Amino acid sequence: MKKFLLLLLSMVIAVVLVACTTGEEAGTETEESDSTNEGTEEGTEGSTEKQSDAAGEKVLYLNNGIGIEPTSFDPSIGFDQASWEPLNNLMEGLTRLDQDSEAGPGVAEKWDVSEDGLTYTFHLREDAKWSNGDPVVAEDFVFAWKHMLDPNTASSAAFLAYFIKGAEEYNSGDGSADEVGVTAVDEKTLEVVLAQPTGFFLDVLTNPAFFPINHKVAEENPDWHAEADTFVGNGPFILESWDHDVEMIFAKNPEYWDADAVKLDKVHFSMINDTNTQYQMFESGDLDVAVIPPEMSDQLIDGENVFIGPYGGLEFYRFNTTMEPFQNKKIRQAFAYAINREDIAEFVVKNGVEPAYGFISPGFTTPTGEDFRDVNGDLVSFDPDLAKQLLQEGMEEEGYDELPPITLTYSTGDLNKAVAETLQDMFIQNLDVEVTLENQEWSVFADAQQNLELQFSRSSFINDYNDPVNFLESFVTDSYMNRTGFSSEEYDELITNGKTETDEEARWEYLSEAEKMLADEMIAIPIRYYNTVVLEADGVSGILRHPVGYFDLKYADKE
Amino acid sequence: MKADRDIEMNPASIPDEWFELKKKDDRDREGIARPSLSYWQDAWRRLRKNTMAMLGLLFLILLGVMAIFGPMMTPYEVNVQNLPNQYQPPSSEHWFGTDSAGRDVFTRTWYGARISLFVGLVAALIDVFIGIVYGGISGFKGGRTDNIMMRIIEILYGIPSLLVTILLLVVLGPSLFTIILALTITGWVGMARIVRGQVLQIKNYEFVLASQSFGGKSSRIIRKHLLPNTMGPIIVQMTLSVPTAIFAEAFLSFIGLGIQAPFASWGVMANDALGAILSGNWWTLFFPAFFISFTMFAFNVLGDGLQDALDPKLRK
Amino acid sequence: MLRYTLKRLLIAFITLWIIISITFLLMISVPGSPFNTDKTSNETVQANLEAHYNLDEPYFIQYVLYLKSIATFDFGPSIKQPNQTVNDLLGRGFPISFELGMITIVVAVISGITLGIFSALKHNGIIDYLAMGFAVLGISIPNFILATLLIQKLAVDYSIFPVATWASPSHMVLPVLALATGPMAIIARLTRSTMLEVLTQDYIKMARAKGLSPWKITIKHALRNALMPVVTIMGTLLAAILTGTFVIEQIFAIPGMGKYFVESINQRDYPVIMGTTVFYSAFLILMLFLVDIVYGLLDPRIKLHKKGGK
Amino acid sequence: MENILEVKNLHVTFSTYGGNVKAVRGVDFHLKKGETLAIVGESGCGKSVTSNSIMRLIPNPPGRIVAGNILFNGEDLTKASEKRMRSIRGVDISMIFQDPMTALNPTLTIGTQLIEGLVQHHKVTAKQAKRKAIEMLELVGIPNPEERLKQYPHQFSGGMRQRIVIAIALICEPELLIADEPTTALDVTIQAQILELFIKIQKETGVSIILITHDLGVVAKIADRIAVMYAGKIIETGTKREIFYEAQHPYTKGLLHSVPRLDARGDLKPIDGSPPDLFSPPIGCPFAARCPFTMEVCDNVFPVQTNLSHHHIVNCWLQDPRAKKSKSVRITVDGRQPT
Repeated sequence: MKKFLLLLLSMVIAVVLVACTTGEEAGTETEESDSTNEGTEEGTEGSTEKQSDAAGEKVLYLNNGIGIEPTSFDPSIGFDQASWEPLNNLMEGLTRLDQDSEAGPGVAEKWDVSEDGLTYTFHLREDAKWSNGDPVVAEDFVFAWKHMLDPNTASSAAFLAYFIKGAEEYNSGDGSADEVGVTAVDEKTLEVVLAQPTGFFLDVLTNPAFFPINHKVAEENPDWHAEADTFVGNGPFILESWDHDVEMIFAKNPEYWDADAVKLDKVHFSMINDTNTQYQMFESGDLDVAVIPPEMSDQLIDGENVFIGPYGGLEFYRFNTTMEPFQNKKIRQAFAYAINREDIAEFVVKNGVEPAYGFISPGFTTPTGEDFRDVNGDLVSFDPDLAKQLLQEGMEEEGYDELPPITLTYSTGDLNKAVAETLQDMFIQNLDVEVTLENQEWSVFADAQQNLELQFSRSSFINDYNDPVNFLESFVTDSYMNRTGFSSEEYDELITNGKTETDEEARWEYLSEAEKMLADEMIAIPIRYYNTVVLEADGVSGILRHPVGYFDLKYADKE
Repeated sequence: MKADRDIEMNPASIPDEWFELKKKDDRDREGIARPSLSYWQDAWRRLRKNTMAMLGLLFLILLGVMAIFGPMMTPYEVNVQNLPNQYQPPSSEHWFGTDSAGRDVFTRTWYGARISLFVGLVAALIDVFIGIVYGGISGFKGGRTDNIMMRIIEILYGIPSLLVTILLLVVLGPSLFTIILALTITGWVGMARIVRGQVLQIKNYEFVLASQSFGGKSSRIIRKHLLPNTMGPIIVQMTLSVPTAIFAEAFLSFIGLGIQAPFASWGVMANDALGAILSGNWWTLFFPAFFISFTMFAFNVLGDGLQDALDPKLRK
Repeated sequence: MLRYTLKRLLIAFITLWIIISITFLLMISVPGSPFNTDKTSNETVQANLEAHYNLDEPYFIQYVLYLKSIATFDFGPSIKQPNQTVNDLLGRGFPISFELGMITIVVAVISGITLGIFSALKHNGIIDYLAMGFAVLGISIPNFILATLLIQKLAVDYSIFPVATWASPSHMVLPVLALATGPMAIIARLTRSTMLEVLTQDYIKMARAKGLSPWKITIKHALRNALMPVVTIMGTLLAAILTGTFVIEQIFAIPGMGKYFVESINQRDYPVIMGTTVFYSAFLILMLFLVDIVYGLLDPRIKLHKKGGK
Repeated sequence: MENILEVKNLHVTFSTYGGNVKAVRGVDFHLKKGETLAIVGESGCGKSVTSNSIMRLIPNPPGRIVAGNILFNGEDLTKASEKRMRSIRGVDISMIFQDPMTALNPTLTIGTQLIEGLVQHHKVTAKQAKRKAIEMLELVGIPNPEERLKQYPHQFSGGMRQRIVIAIALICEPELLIADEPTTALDVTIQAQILELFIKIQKETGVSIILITHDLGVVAKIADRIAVMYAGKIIETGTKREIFYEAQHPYTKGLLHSVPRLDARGDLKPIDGSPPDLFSPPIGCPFAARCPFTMEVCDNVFPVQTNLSHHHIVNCWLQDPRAKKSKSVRITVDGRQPT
């Protein structure tokens, strides 16, 4: 009975609130007004919770990703999960991923796109404010993006902005800041001109690299982002304290335009980078969220408090096509068909990951509403007989009596090592080929792979934005991400079309072709897709974990 | 043994014949109470009396035997995986169970023994070799040479060895060879100090001076005096540096600089299986951890025993 | 005394210089650039970064610059955490590591010596066997296994202590325990054997002949002499504890220098690797120096100026 | 004169890995007030064990007094509690050890070591203790005692150290002083000085002394009576005169002949062989194996005690009337000594 009364009361308040917000927004055009509504609905929920939970603060205890100190809270610099996951909750870009993992309004309330798809005009919210009370203005975005593209900033994320006109030139030192297609039309209007039509640009903008920077604060203090005292954000939470390498405490940001939607009062991010330890802390109740140590997967994966969700990414192995014997397509294919991906996923990686029979992970929806993965189907399989036959044929083509020695290289890591050992064993058992294992520290490894010094090496890809081209464009000629020596004009053309074609269906067709070509050439072997698996303590809810993008605590709650 | 052996007989009952002086020939029956043993025989005799040390020695011998023959006792290959068969508890098929890749832990334990013991023994032997050469030269030459060589030792002694080891492995990349190299590059310093100290001390012993002045052959001096007196501390030090090297290798595998896959030392196996404490697959962790600990233990008690047995001062 | 001190200082500086040079040499011979991340960054950007960190200068210049900056106690910026200088990291990490290390050494020394004394006094008794069994066990278990075991048993299963981090005294119990066990065992064994040796000395017999109580004899006559070997291995023990902190800080998520050191190795953060190595070494060398002096103070026979030649 | 100390049938055994060592096997002797008794014998014969037993300083385990009584002023020390023993040690009975280099704790000043016994047993102020310490150092002949108190043992020579050790032993004015080879580790010139010191001290304080030594020269100088020990037994006792000039036991004789003396003619005559293994001591006379006059009886029965005078007691079968009658013995003993 009491509950019912509370519910009634909260509904009344909700109606009032909705009325207010809609009133404010009256007359504006939003392409995705759905999500705006959703946001406000969440807001009402938030206020309900607040009243029902007046007794104590709601504090969520998290471990920061794999438990390490954020590299930097300068949105241009902290190009990694450890920085961007927390940052995604301290700041907000023009767009923000909504509960359906689609780009919805963030600081930008609405936007207009020109006919040719090249010019975007963003209208910023009147009530978007920085945590110090300053309004968020268009100039903050211009400042932030040019800061990112400035060669002196040396931002690793800058390439994400190459969709913008003049960005690549400026970043490579061939152009100037003024030529970059970002302008503040007025305080609350931002115009962005793209280099070429990009259908998923709004998705790209959800990436923390595109977050604004309070230019007044930054001009005064370039190290504004280094400490909690000086940090200024515009997201659902403020950085209350930051004990480096120990803990960050976030508190609800009262200045946030959608503050009512935020339910948590505080969030503690600890930094415990030992998988066993963080699990033990979860066990003892010191953490509300934890990752599952591989050994515990079998016991825990089916448990009730496990969250499993897709995560756009692929683990794969690259061939170096400039090194023997991998110049031969059939030999490459033979290796691909010799791998039992099912076993790797189930027994080695565990945690409910899916074996990868294609390159693009599931979760990308085509214009016709289907999943891209389903459309393109399985492009490779486990077939030892076919593998042996392909190897035979390949060796005949090259005139080998026996294969040149093969070294498989991986970057140091427990799981990488386990997968590599399994692959080694599978090549012996299914192909009768002995490969030597070698591991290298990450930066050495990356350097060597980049310089085509490795014959056969591990790779992983995590999507930056919600489009298959993100992965596929890696293999165009001369791409920094190519690292295989592969070069095909046909493929390059498919990718160019896949990026610039304005007809979405035709564009996706190009992408589909490109993936098939990649699988036929088999310059890389897909192993498995990534997923998100976390333990959440009882009562924790509402944490958004997007297949592509960074986790969001805006709607998170804890009972 | 009768406690009252020296009970006094009634003197009156002693026969008179007993009061005749004995002939000299009858009197050499005292003989030699204890056969004179060589230094090593004597040491061995005393070591044998030390139960713990002998248990340690026995364990190490068994370990050596198992490292050689252990893998032959099972039908399993050390690196062949059987993924669906992962995490089988110990059974009649898999005596020590199976690991995360379904490999037989029993077989892998003995392969691990080979690697761990190899690392430990080779590192210790290299230490001994360099230590003897360096310490020997320094101690024998004396004077300026000794002075300079000791300054170098003093300087090297201050270098935190594990830090250098880590740096070296970061640069060279971990492999059997580089790990041994990295462990020995600073490890010999301690040994050199011990050898030099012993040589210096013995060089000035009166018995060495004496046998030199009597024109004793240097080979005899070395065999009779120098070897027994220096080898003791060297052997004792070695029994300590072998497990230290094994331990260091285990430590390196924790920070990711151990022997590389698919080879697995005990340290690597233990580190890989640390999660077993959580999951209850105890056998994956227990066996490598047990053998690391027990090897350490065995070398330690053996070292203690040897120290007592080889110390010429304690010779009874 | 002064001459001796100066001489030791000179040796310490040479050692430090050698370490700095070795570190530098090893770091420049590392393949791979510290600026590789998973994602692309073009060559201009890389070049900019390398210029920023003097990595484009000839090695000799880099070396001179590095020596110069070390002389001014400036270890430069961290590459992976651009907001942080190595000095920041050291300033944050060192007090914590120092606290952990010092508590550990105090615990190890006090409990080790106590254990050793009791073993020696009850030579070949049950206490002796128990204590020595415990000591050998302590030496024999790698600390990463011990640490994980302690957490699972005492923190997770029985909830006696918190699992990890470095917040309150109760947080310190498990890491200190895990780190102190090894050194404690070594000290206990050493104390026991020297105690046994000392107890057979004439001056102990003499003290007994004076009618002193066993307690007084132990404290006043035996302990002081038995402590000297413990002091001499203090340098080695400190080094062991220090490297032990790499493991312990990692497992217990203690934000000390060991954690930075291991992370910097994995990330190839040159300035941090070099800075922490040099700092660690300097600290250890200083400690060795202090140990020498403490030894001299404990044992009046050691004339410091004579010991230089040893 | 009354006996300050009486040792009766003392048996001390050490249990070791190799078995039980019967270090002392039925020792009897007594000591009068103000007297100096020397116990002489080769090393390992049980002299030190006997003296340590009096102080109850035998490490237990492995050592144990298995039988006998030690009466000190009528009190049986073998039955005294450890606490009682502590109040006797240093106060009533003091001890001086063989090696002054090791008898002093190298890490404490000699002042500390001097006064700690005093402070332990008597309630004295630091000032009083210091005064007493200085007095003692003066007594034993250490110059500048006040400065010397602050110094460490390594700053003293061997002779000086032994003087300090003596001072430590005497600081509580004991009735009995046991000196275990007090001069063995010293240079000959220093030895003489230390012996002079003993004589002087005894004159001044009237302390009774048990002197343990293997050096007959020392004995000749200061002992009133002498007890000769061999393999855990006393085989002959007597006054200095009786032992030096009328020794009856072949071992005592051998001992006297092995000492170089300016007035003696002829060669030194060392005793052949070595003492018996005390793990399983011989049934009969322990010296039988080395004795030039061994008879059948010597191997099988321990000799009965023969009182030659009030003080002079010997345990040897040669004293038996039957041996005196035996031709072979008489010829050899009275004639030239066989070698």
